Amino acid sequence: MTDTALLELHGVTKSFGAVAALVSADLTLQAGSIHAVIGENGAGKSTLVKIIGGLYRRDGGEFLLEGESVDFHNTREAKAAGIAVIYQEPTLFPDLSVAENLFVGRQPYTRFGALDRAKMRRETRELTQRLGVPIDPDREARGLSIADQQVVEIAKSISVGAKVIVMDEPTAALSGVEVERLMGIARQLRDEGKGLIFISHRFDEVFALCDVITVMRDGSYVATNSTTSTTEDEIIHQMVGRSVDNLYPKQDAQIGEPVIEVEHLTSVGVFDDVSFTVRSGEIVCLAGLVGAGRSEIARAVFGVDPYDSGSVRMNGVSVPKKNPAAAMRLGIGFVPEDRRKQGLAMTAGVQTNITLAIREKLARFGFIIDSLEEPSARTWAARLQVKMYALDTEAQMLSGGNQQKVVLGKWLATRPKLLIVDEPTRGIDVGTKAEVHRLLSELAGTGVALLMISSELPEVMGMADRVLVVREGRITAELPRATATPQNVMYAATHAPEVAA
Amino acid sequence: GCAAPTGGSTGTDAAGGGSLTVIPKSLGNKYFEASDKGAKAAADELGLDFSEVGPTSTGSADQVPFIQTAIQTGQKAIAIAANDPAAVCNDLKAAQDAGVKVVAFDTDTDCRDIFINQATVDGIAQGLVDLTAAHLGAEGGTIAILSGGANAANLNAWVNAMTALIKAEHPEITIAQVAYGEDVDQKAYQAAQGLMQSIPDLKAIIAPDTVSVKEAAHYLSDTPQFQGKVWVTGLGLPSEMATYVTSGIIEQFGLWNPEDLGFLATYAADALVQGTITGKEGDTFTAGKLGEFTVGAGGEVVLGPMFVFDKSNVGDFSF
Amino acid sequence: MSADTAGGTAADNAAAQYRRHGRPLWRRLLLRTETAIIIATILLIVIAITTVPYFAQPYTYLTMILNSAPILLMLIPVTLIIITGDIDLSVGSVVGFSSAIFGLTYQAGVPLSLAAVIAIVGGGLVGVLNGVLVTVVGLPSLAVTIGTLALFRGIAVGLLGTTAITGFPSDVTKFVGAPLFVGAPVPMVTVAIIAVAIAFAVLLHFTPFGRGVFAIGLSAETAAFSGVRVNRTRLTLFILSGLVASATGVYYTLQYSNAIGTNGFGFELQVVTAIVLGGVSIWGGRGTILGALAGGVLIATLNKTLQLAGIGSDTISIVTGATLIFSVVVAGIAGFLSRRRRSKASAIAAGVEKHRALHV
Amino acid sequence: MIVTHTVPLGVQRRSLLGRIVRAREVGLIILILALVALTTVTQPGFLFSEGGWRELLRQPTILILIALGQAIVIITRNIDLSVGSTLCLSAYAAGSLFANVPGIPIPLVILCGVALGAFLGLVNGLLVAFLRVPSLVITLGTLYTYRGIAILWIGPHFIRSSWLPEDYRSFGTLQFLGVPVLLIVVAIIVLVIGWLMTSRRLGRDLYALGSNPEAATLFGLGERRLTVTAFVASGALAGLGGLVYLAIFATGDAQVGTGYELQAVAAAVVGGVAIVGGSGTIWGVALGAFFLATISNALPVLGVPSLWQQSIVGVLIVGAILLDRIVFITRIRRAKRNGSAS
Ligand SMILES: Nc1ncnc2c1ncn2[C@@H]1O[C@H](COP(=O)(O)OP(=O)(O)OP(=O)(O)O)[C@@H](O)[C@H]1O
Ligand SMILES: Nc1ncnc2c1ncn2[C@@H]1O[C@H](COP(=O)(O)OP(=O)(O)OP(=O)(O)O)[C@@H](O)[C@H]1O
Ligand SMILES: [Mg+2]
Ligand SMILES: [Mg+2]
Repeated sequence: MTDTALLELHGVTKSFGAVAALVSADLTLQAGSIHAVIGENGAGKSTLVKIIGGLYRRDGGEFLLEGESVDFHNTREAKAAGIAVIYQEPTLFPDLSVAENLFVGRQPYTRFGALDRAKMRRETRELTQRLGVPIDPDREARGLSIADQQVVEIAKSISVGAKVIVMDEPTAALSGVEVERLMGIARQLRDEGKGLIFISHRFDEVFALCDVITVMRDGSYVATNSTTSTTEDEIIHQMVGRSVDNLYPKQDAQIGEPVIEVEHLTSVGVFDDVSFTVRSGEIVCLAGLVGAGRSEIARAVFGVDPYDSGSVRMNGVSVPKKNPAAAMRLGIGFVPEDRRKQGLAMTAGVQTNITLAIREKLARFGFIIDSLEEPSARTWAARLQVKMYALDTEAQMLSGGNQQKVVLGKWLATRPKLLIVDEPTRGIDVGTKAEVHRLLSELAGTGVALLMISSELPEVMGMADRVLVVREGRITAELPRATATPQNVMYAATHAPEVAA
Repeated sequence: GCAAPTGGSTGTDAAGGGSLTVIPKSLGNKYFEASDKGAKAAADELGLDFSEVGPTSTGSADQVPFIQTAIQTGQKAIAIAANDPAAVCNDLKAAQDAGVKVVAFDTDTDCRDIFINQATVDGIAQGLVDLTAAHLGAEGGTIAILSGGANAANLNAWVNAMTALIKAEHPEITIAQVAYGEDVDQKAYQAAQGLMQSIPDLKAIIAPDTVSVKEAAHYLSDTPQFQGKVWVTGLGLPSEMATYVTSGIIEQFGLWNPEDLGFLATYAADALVQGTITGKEGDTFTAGKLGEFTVGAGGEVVLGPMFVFDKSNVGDFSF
Repeated sequence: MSADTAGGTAADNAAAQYRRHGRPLWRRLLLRTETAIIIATILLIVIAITTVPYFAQPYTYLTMILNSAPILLMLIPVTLIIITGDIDLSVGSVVGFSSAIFGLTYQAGVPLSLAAVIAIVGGGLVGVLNGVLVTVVGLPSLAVTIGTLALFRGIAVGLLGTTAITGFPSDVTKFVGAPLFVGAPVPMVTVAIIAVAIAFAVLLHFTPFGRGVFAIGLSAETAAFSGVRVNRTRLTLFILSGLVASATGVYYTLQYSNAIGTNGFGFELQVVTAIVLGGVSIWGGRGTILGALAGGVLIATLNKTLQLAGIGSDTISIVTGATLIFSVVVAGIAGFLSRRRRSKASAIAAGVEKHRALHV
Repeated sequence: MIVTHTVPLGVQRRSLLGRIVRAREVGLIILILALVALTTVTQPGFLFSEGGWRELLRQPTILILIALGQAIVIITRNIDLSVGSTLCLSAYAAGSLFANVPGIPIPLVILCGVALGAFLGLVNGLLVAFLRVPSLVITLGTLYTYRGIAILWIGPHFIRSSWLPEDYRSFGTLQFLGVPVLLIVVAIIVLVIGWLMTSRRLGRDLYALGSNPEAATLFGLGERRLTVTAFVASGALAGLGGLVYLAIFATGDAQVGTGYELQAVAAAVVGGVAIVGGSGTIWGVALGAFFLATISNALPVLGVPSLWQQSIVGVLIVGAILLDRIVFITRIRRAKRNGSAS
């Protein structure tokens, strides 16, 4: 296979009822290369991936695999043809062991006709070791960190001997270290002559990892550039059709009185003696590695998780434990990290989602009807420029970025005094990202206190007035904007407290 | 179960006469299938428009819709064996108000013109207790009663009568326990097992219910260790009991002819419709081959004494 | 993808561009199970009136409602429970349980009304037990209520034993079964059914609480993150269900002037049948009180029609089952076709939703 | 249940689940032994009499069979409420085969009974798999339909022990080395199915499907094939249950098996099958069924008044799942105290 590309797509189209997800998608993947596909939310990247993976069937266009035209009816056929797709949410079977997950559907048998668990165990251990991430093969998949789940998925695709490995936003839920690890694996696979398709909204990753970048916009192919011969700005321009001048439009706000005061918050085995305050107009970032327990802290403050000791006060009023409703009444808003499971009712309409958190506010004399909800749904959807067909479009039909916008709208609608945002830009394209950032700092400008959790250092640097570094459930450092350099943050996130302090 | 495999209802359009709806406790119950057979035979003799409908379950109110239907379809008479005399009362009253004659059979209810009793409560109690006492002889012993549904009015009446009778006339016999088989084979079987195992010196079981007596016999035949130790009798269907009687597991059991019961009920209904009787004491009417009957106290007509089956005759019956 | 908002069009005119609904009104109204069931019921009645002798009489409707009143009452709160993704199979036994308490207390000389109150409170306590086991302890409601189904039926049977308590004041029992007014085609209890139905319909469809109920069924976790008191709501619903079921028990006892332990036996499945027939998703998150009631009425009408047509109860149960399957099969086929258009993603979504299929 | 696990809880479960599952089977065995011991102490005949011993061992076989089928279905995140009606139909089918085809070989009849059950299961499976209709609704519908068909078909007739060939009837009481042959047969079936579920691809796929249907679809695991398989298995086992019923009771009418569906679900749940699918062992289910059956077997022997027996069954069902849950929670608590979060 010298000049025939490993995988070729030409003028592929796909539409869902009224929605044209792909108008004309092109992609040419060479063996032994890592190919980035980027584009705005809703540009059609995932749809393309799903067509390659055999989950959707294209409406039109060409699909060549090693020069042969193919047309997969289901994921099985695609797998058989040597295509492995790693979706953003890993699709493991939580009740099965890691080893079984690796071999599901093709488990080896002993000569007595029983599953050869020993063999599975052995190969699993080898594979995960080879990927540099040893995982106990007998451990249930349930509870594996997203990162580890992805490693399992990758191991799976290797062990089936896939030629093409597609990763749809694999890094979205990962922290720096884990991203590095993943990239290492990716390069290793490339050097073994496999073709990788890599989708991400993070330019640093794309430029660090990929050889070729294909840009899509509104379901159409825009351009393919070699990483070496292009620039970030050029790509962004291709993506959004304009230049995004400032990704972190931080406007300095009037920092006022403490809005929330958290003291000695402790939840045994999760986080320990956490104290901090956030002032009105201030943006405080919780930085740290995935798994550091930042979300858990946030969840405890908001009241979805319990905690064992400590106190939380909003404007001097103490916030009751384990009672989000009360927290909301006191002016706390919370954009959770997992928009699919915690932020949205995926099968409900956008309006239902936006007005869920303010249903009590909207009610008149304790009663609520559709016409009371519609206006605010409209306003907030529009203010965040959600791309959707109608107010009752199911959330699951929206692209990732638009889903996140709906969640933000839902919480902005509550007009919070303190807004906690957990990974607000996870899986969101540059354009939208800039919007979200502008939105958040505007919010701060209006005197709202912001507590932001992010695993993206640039974001932390760009947005925070103060950075709190969390490591293994403890706050190990507090760095004002001035001294919060990536080095300091990473150092504090990875070293024991006394050193950092 | 249901009336006939062909469907829940059978309608025969015979000329003249009135129309009669028979409502058994539940469809598919062997005992009532037999009585309905008799009823149908009588209806054909009398040229009544006959229909048999009923619930598939024995819930207290399950028969109500069929009474309502009978009223609406302008039936002349209803013959009913109530699962729950109280529950059907209101609707039976409504039927009477609507001019429908109500004949209760097998189980009495307050809201009827006449009650066709298979045998007097005392008659049945006497019969079963006599069988048992005769077997136990002078030294008597411990016995148990295995009834059917805990709420079956007629069963409870018989159980009470037997208890009273034994207290009064048979000091040598003591009733250790009254258990209930709930008309379910498995429950009755396990109940029988429970009685035989948990009552050390159990001499006899009286099962005044067709399912219970069958399963008691069944457990006995499965379990030689109790054969000859525990003596089982009760009210059973010859067709079901035959195997146990022929194999000697069971010596005697009682019943009446359910076909005759239905037959008599139908003639009584017709007599009521014709106005030959009103249901007051002393009225008399003839029920075809069964001869003449007189309405007794409380508008009760008694089919006759309990009939006792044994090796000699158990084979001769179709029900 | 209606609003092309690239470049940040002014928010308000973007807002103006959103359609309120994705599908035209007629499709939203006609292509839903509730409508289908209501139409089916009406059609059935029309056919029955024209073809089934004796059907077109007030007495038909009177008795029809009388016979189905207990189910119609009980299914109302259970509908809410199913919408949250839980299920309550204990309602039938609660009827027996409250019937027993009602009868025994009355027999013990307690005044009728007080006896009723005691019985209803008793049912409420069953609801508390179910609710606590499901929310506080975190057991699956299907398992819990199968257990309490056996338990409280057992207690009812045990309490009453062979006795059937019948001596209820005849004026009351008469009143309970009487038509609304002389010659009216509907009995007194209709008022109660409508009242309860309206109360719960308002609660479910027009209050923040109701919005929470749906949210829990759609995604319990999201609901919790949105300030819905998930467990409190579920507990409340189980208690309400217990209360209504026991009230039904009291009514049932009076209607047939008879308190026995087997009252209400097997009602639970009839209730669930009516509800799902009425288009309430057993997966939670979707459904209406109106639909559930329509389901109940359809079954009642079916029974009445077949009985008047002289068809036996064996055939009736076949028809009931077939109707239930047919209703979902039709919905299933509709979904199958629309999935064809809406692609597999929503099929997977359906799969996702299936996750909750048995989180009951 | 829809109680959501936050991450740390999830993390706990993983590390503990194995132990808990094992603990459950042990717990059930203890419960059963305790119950038998208690009953035997009060009534030695319960165990130490040829009749008692036999009933103790053979009465549970029916429930074990249908509970196994139920478990397989629940593991795929479905439910089958039609087993009772299915059992009834196949029992009567077998009975009338014996009656109407004199001298028909017993194995053939057994085959027919099982085949009928499998067919009824197939109907459920196809409806559920291809229309994506919730199994609870479909099987609720078939619960009524199959029962109605049974009543319509069987009508006034009933299986008379005289219909059955002597060999078949005696099979019910036949013993091998003092153990009822029925139990031996069922035990073998349990072992086979247990092996299929733990050590064969098919079994693991069934667990996988119930564990994460969405992933199963993405993976192309053959969701439909598996769903249908599960329901066919459930139907076939219910059919077999009918044949065992016939062997034990040598009788039966249109009401046979009424209410078995909930017993089967209860047995599966008590046996440790998570109603949300994906987990639970066949051994646990068999023990759960044995436990429930032994309760209703022992209570009459204990001399518990008939009328109070059902409430005790209820208490024990609730108690069993409650106990299991409490063990689970306390273990988590302890683990959390020890800070073994991750
Ligand atoms: N199953 C579906 N039904 C209807 N519309 C869909 C479906 N899947 C995707 N779409 C629409 O197709 C378009 C492309 O979606 P897609 O998920 O491919 O975007 P994306 O590039 O992956 O976005 P993101 O970067 O946020 O993941 C979006 O407008 C989305 O709303
Ligand atoms: N120990 C763990 N076991 C299983 N999953 C984990 C673990 N730690 C983290 N995760 C996964 O990673 C996600 C983030 O971890 P967590 O919320 O505990 O820390 P965090 O600092 O808030 O991470 P994030 O940066 O994602 O907010 C969790 O939502 C969970 O899905
Ligand atoms: Mg995407
Ligand atoms: Mg987090």
